[in-house]
Amino acid sequence: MSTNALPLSQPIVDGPRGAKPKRITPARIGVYAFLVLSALFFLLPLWVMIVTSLKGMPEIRLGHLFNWPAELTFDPWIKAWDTACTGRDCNGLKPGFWNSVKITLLSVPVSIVVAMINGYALSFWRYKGSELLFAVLIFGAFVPYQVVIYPLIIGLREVGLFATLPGIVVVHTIFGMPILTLLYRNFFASLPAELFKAGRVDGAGFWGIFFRIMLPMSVPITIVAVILQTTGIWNDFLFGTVFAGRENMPMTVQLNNIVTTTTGIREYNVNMAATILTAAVPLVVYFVSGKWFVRGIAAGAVKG
Amino acid sequence: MSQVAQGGGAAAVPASSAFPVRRRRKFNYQSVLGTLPMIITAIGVFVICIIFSVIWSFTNSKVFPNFNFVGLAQYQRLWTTDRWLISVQNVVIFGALSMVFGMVFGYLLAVFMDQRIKQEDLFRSIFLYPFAMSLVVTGLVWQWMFDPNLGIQAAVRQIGWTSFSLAPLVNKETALYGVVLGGLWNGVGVTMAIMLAGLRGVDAEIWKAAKVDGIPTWKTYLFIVLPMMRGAIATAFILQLTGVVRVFDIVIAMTQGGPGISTQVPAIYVIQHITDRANVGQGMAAATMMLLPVLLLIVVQGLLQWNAKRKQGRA
Amino acid sequence: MKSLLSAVALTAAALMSSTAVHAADVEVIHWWTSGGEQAAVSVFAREFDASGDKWVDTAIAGGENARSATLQRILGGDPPGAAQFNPGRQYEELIAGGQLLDLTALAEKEGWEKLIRPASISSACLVDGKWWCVPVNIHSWNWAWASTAAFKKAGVELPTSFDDFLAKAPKLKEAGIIPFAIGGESWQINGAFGVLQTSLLGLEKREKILKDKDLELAKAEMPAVFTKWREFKQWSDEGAANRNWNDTTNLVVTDQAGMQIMGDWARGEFGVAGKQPGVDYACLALPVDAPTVSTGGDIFLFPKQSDPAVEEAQLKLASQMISPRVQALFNNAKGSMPVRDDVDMSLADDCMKKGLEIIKNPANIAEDAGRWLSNDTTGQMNDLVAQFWSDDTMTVDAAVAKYVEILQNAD
Amino acid sequence: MASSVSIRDLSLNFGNVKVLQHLDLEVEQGEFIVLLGPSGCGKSTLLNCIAGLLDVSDGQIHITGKNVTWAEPSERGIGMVFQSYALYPQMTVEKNLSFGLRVARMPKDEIDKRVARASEILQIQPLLQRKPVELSGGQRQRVAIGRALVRDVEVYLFDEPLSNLDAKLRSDLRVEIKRLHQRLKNTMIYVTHDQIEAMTLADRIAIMKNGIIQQLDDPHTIYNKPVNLFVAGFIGSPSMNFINGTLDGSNFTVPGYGVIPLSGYQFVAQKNGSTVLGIRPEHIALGEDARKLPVQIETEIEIVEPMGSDTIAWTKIGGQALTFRAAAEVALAPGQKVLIGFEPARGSVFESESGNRI
Repeated sequence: MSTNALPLSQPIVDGPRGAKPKRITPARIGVYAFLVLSALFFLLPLWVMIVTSLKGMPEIRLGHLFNWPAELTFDPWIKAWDTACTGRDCNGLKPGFWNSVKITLLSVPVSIVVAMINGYALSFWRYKGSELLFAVLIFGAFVPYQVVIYPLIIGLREVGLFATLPGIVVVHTIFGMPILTLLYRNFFASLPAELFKAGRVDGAGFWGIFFRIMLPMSVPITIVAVILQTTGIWNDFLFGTVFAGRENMPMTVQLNNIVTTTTGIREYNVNMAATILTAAVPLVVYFVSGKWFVRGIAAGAVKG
Repeated sequence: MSQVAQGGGAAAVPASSAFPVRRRRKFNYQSVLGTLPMIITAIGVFVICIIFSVIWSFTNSKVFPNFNFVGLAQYQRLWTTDRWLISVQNVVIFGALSMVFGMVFGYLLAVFMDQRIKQEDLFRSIFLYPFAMSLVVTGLVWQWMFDPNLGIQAAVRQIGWTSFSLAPLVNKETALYGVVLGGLWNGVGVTMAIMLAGLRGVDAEIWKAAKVDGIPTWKTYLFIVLPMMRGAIATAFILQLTGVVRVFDIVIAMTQGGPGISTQVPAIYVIQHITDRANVGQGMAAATMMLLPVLLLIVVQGLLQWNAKRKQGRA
Repeated sequence: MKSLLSAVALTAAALMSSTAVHAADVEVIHWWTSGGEQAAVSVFAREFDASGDKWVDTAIAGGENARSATLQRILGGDPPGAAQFNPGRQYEELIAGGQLLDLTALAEKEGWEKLIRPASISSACLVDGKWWCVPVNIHSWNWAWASTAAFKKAGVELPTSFDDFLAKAPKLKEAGIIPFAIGGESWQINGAFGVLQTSLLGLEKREKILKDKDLELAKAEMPAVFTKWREFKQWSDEGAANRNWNDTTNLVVTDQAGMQIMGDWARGEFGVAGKQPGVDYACLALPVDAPTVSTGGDIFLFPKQSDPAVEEAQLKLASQMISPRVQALFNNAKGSMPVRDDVDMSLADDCMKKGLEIIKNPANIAEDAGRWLSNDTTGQMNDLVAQFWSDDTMTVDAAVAKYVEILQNAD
Repeated sequence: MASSVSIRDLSLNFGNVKVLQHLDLEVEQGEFIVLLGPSGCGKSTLLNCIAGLLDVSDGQIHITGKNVTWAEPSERGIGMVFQSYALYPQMTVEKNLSFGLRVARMPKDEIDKRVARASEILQIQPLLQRKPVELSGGQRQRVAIGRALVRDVEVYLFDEPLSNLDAKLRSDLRVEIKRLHQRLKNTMIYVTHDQIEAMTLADRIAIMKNGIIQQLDDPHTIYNKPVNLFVAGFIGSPSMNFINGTLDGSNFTVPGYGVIPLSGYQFVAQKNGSTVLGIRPEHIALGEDARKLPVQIETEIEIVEPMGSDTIAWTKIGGQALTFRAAAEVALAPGQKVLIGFEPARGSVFESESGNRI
């Protein structure tokens, strides 16, 4: 190729022509520097948790918080999952895991469906007082959970749901309601009202429009709701101890039993492994569906 | 289509047709039925609970609630208790700092994420994942990171920088800031996601207009786009505010309110009093005080909205 | 491997117990989740299961969490069969509300009132002539734990008094040792403060202040306690603010710290680490010149049940818990003192034996302040002492004034 | 002819705001009525009331002889087409069309028949299996019309159906709607703010302002005999010239110009005093044509706007602006002196104060 002989810098024509060259500008470097530094800040604790959970206790005592384990061990993970003691039982986190799965699988759909209907009704089928109810609900989002525990215990006792699986589902539905209803109300309010009118002209009623028109349209926001609820319910400790009943104690109760007590040296490696194991389900949910999370929020939650 | 009209015609005219109502407000019984869980929750749980909380705050309830009224004694004690005063001060500082920094950092991250960067998915996941951790776990991890003998400080000193100091939790002047940092780590990702969604929702023509007008990118973000994101900001604001008012777990996990009582917050005060300290009356008085500003906020917001609607209606 | 074996053993035991005819299940809520505690609670469980009934274990870490759960379960109409509490006034309302099983008949039959010593232990359960709970052990706060190696490294002898310790602290510090180990939780700070108070004032004045609420005496005597307490603070380390009690004890176990003031449950930490009393560490009953024992500990309540079979099982459990055999097994495992004297504690280490000697003389008994003060009042004192500890700008006068105010308003 | 839609004494209030006030409207069977007016005049609100999507505060609505004031939208025998199409995004075109029929549990073969017919009429057969996002704006609006068609009802309601389309599509679809009306001969009520749509489509136009129908007439009458200043100004482009002056008998005096005799104008009422003379730009003739007309004015051209098909020229009469429409071929230039003229009989005279035609 004869062009090789030409110095590259030699202009072929006068002035710029063709595609503008993509240059690495200082601004671009700045963008990435900021993002990478931020990412480090967010990743650091996770890194520490992971490496610590793979170290033996003697190595942990040496410090070197951030170092990769000199001697890799998976024992803490096995112990956390299978044999760590949570009271008299030494079965690790395992039994609680399945309880948490049970509670989450039941509570997430129920709480979301209820909130969805609320948001739908508040957007399209307002009735006298519905706005006031909504205001009360939003107010409820600020009430410290513990304040309502006593009345709630009495209420659930009266209907025979205290310390049962349906009981804990009801409790999660109640406390998920304010934010989820807000989410769905904003979403439905952002849909064109004509769609609703068209449905009514077509003869669909409250439930017809809900199930056949609105429900299929609310997939994006429902992903957001599922993510928020799964995280919230999976991580719940307070309601689990009070309302789930002994047979249904969630994983977080066992995590608490493992993490907050030990004789002698705290087994940081087991604690860390247990912590990661407990957080695993919501973590997976986030990593898998993070993309849809932003899209779902964009689909309605941000429209004032 | 006459058959449809006839088919439902009779049923459609409700019983109220018996008298010649000219002004009729349709009662959507299905809507009421559908929102029955909300009605029960709003009235049965929140309204009743709040009413009882307020009532019990005027009693000397101990382990269990009772109705021996003692007037304002609980409030008197509350507002002369150092710990409560510090708690109130702390929640204000904590709230202001975490909301301001949360919003600023969240918006910055969103703006930087919006630069058509490579690996957007990866960065987003990294910023979001802490939210999947419970606040208790967040607190535990950061407590450990800040442990002067085990955490970051020790690690940095080990590599030679022996005067390095980063252990905010052990000092009563700085402990609260350590908690704020832990909270930010947990929650900024969600603010970022909301802000990013808001950014993506801004009309592309705004950008073109700004570019043609020669407005620098940062100015466009700050002065043009940001004010357009009212919805996103409001959503992030409410989400953060509910966290701030109820802040509890993370403080317990990180400092247990210490050193001393320097990082106490109102929610811990309430909870301790209605449980282990067995003074439900005192706890409820504190809870009532906690709800007051929120109630005020909602009433003001409601009035503003009502007023705006009325004005709009007139025009 | 070991865990596998134990799992097999457990399964086998479970199978066997399920084939045995058991009369009733009794659910027990407790907060004994750590290694040593768990071994101790297993004594109760094994004994109970062996008798044909079934111990259903609900462990909830943290006394506050566990006690709250019990109260909430009672309120929710789903009370546990038995629940751990600390002696105090928290269950007064349960008694008044008729929510607890009356153990009087059993107690009279077995003569608990005569067996249990000291009297202040039985008074926690014996209210107006009726028995409402079973005390299972005695824990004394009034101990200090010192590392022999640490003091040796600093080139000084073990301390003989608080002033002596404060005099030797600079030497320890020079040797790179944390002189005074303490954790940041407010109950640790207030507990150690209480020991200091007992030691400086003596039992009589302490009782006058805390039980009789003698405000004038408090005004006169408390400044000295607060002043001394501030002296201790300067010999603690900066990590103190954020440490739970067993991590703190571990500093003494590993000779990184000189001394810790902590209840006798700390002994277990030394034991687990294989340390010998008198050789590796010293246990000082406080005050050193006139040692006392405080009567903290654990009790079990038996909330009322609807099923008579369960009630019968509850009574059986209560009877077992206080029987000499179980008392011996349990307290040896737990590292606490039994509530009765006729118990074989020959396996106990020197420190416990020391305590068992002291407890014999009623004059040495420092009654647990929790018997006199409500949790509310104790909590307020915790807050005050923790605040004073962390805030050097708070004057002694201000602290004393607050202290007196809390006493004055105590219910 | 039988009355198809009959609105009697209809009022609607939102709180204190009166959106519709004591409104009466009789629509005959097969008639194409256009509700025309500026935004906020209540025309869409009225349509929503007819559809049953808004609950009225007072009055009655009858459709095909039945009182449907309180009936559900689907029971009123109406079909409706919306501005934003309002197609159900998750359903195919076919499902969109058949949704209402399926809700009404109609037999499947009947549904198929109706969908086939509607899609044949609108020529959307190839689109039946597509989702709305895969359609262009024009196609979407056809589907939206089709959704109304399958209902096979007496009355079709259109709520600004063409407003979201570009100019070319809009005129195409306009013709199509006209053709549809001619073919189906159903009653159609059509809301728009576009006067060309109104003029071209309507049998009668109802011009609305502030919740009140100002004039209800055929397009010709609306154009030539507007009942008040509002209607006169709203219809026509460029809009009607309004010349302020005083009337004495049939002599109209324009200050700064002189007297214009209004001979030949048919007064509906005789009122002297402050008056407005309205004359459409296209009714003003130029040059030789003007010499034949009763009123002739000498004036000077100020601005010339060539439109292609014709030219709009701006001039003045006694200091008041006056525009006229001239043929495109006529050469006009600013500053040019011209003679213009008109016939008073083609003008309109309004009382200044009330704005009503006299």
